[in-house]
Amino acid sequence: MADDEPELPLSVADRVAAEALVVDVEGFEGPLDLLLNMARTQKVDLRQISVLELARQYLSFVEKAKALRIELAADYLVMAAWLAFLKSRLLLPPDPTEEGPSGEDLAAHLAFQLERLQAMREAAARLMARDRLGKDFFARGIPEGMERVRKVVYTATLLDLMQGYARIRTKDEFRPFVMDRDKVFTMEQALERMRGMIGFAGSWTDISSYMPEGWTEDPVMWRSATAATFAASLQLAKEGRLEMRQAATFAPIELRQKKDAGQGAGQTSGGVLRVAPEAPRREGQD
Amino acid sequence: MQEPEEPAEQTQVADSPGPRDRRPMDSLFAAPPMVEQERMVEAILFASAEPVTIKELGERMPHGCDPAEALAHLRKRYEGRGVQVVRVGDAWAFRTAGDLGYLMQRETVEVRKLSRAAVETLAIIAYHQPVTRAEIEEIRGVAVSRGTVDQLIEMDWIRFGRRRMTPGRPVTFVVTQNFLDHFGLESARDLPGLAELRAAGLLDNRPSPIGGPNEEDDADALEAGEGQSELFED
Amino acid sequence: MQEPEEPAEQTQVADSPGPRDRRPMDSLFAAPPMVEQERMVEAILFASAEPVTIKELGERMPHGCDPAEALAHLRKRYEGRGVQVVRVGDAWAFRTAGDLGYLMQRETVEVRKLSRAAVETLAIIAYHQPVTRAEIEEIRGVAVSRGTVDQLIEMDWIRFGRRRMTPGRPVTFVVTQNFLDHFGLESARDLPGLAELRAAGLLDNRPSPIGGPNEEDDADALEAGEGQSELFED
Repeated sequence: MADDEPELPLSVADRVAAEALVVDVEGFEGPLDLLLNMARTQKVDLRQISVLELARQYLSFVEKAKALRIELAADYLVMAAWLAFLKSRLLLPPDPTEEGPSGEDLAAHLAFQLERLQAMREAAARLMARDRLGKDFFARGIPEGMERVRKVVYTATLLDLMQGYARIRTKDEFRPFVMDRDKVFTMEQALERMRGMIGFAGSWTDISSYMPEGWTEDPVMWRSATAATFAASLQLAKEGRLEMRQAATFAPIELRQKKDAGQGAGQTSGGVLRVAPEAPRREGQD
Repeated sequence: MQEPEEPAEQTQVADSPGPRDRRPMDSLFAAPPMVEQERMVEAILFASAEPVTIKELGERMPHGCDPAEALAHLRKRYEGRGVQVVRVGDAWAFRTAGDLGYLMQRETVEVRKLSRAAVETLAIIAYHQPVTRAEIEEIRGVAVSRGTVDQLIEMDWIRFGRRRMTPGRPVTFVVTQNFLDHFGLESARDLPGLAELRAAGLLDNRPSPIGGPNEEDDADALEAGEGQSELFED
Repeated sequence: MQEPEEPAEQTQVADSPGPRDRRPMDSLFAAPPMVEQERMVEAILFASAEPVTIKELGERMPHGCDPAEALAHLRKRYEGRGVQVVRVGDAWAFRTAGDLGYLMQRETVEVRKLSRAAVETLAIIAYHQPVTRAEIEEIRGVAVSRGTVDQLIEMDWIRFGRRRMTPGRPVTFVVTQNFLDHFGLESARDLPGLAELRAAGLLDNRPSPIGGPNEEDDADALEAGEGQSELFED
């Protein structure tokens, strides 16, 4: 195969190498790897290799691969095209009108790339040949791991302390804040109470007599019960169950059962509410 | 960090001569000097994943070595050092010196609020000291758990005071200087009374239904004044 | 059945003093004598299979200690011994002396055999760091497979470095402390032959004169000139 290269007589070794390359194209990691391998066949310092020679070698390799119908990856062909270009640059006398780097510059860079790749391979080999942890030297076999100690620090402020003390000494009054409901007499409660009582109120009675027992001493409770009772009275009057009257502003409010009460909703308009025109609600507000 | 590298696959590294090849001494030659043997024992004990017996040392060291003697030298060398050669069963290993164990612990400190029971107990002791457990329980209205008292003692906020000269000679509790420091108090007498707390807006201002807790408190304070003086005697 | 978050009372352990309590020196007092500090560093380094930084030493030793000085003493003490204090990046560790590796066959960790691509990629990262994937590819003249990088990352021999401030902000790779530890290197500066390679200009990322086979890397290559020199700045 190598003998159809008249202008470039190859030694036997070169031919063997070239053949090996063709057969073993899969064994190379890309064109640069292949070029480096070819460069080594020149048996000179990579800095002195003939890039022209290298380009020829590579191009003939690609030719042979084609002849053998070996599929070459695209980058092998890109490299071939680039090397063909480089070769022409190196062979032709430099054209002073042409822009861009000279053939020598390009060649020098390729030589640099090859040298650098070679250097990295040697560095890798040296690295892997070093004494290595777990093989040549060793770490502690029974590492004493860091023990995690969880330490809980308790803290309290003077305020905590004082409030704690106050809590004990005022146990009965100290409690979480909630809306105080125990001194509130609701309208529902008042309604319930009055519904039960109104049936017995045949004649006018003061509204205060409907106040729940025990709610008249404490002023807070008294206010709440009064308001609820008054509101409940209004509701019952609206329902037509009772009648209300007030003689004058601030005069006592009186209630009595509506005579025909109890006849249901149809009677709603029959409720009579007689009050003094001015500010009747004062009573309930307070 | 070696673990992740060790996975199955085909393994053994091929890029250097087998370890045996570097063995400096052959069994045909004299045993290495004792200093060298000591180095060997040192390295083996260090790297081994478990304690190593004299017998195993012997098997691993070049022929003619005296692992027992080398070990004895090594033990001596590590005397008083940060790590020690210790015996584990009939084997030997390096261990951190006992007094440096605390270096091997990483503390995570978690700050928690003192429990309500502890705060209340502490408060009672502070306001009523010296006070017995029975008295604390009477004031709190619930039993005081042993854990609470232990915790406060451990925190160095309370300590035992004198025994009460009453039947059973019960032990009393008082607060410590550390307690005063922590709460920024000159003395336990400086603890504010309830009236002051209230005046400072630190307490709910609701009037108490039954009696005045304030007066009660004052009475305590009076009585406590004399008790607390004990704190400063000892 | 109580909730585990039950009040402090029960959880508090009262029966053993906290580890700190055993610490012989308090920060209020002078630092322990240097001999003692040396013991501490010895114990900490011995205990850890991983290298420990000066900072970590300082954090674990009592206040006022000088871990760097203690370490220097310790290093000296172990010179020529079966185990050595070695530097790994900015951390320190005990490792068995290299010449005794043959005794440790039993401990040998089998390292996954790396492919040639992985070994070369690793070397390129080590010698050219921080280096982008494009630069690695330019040097090797072939694409770097994802698997290769993944494998090296998984072994914790390489990691991502800073992004390069060039168009596309490519990520860079650097070697790890674990890499240094594995190969017994004090720092990436101690890589074998680094100085010669630099002197020969082989670590320069020489830009390709236009039209090279790897034109797409030019942008990176130009700026990458700093290469390993960055290593010496920080």
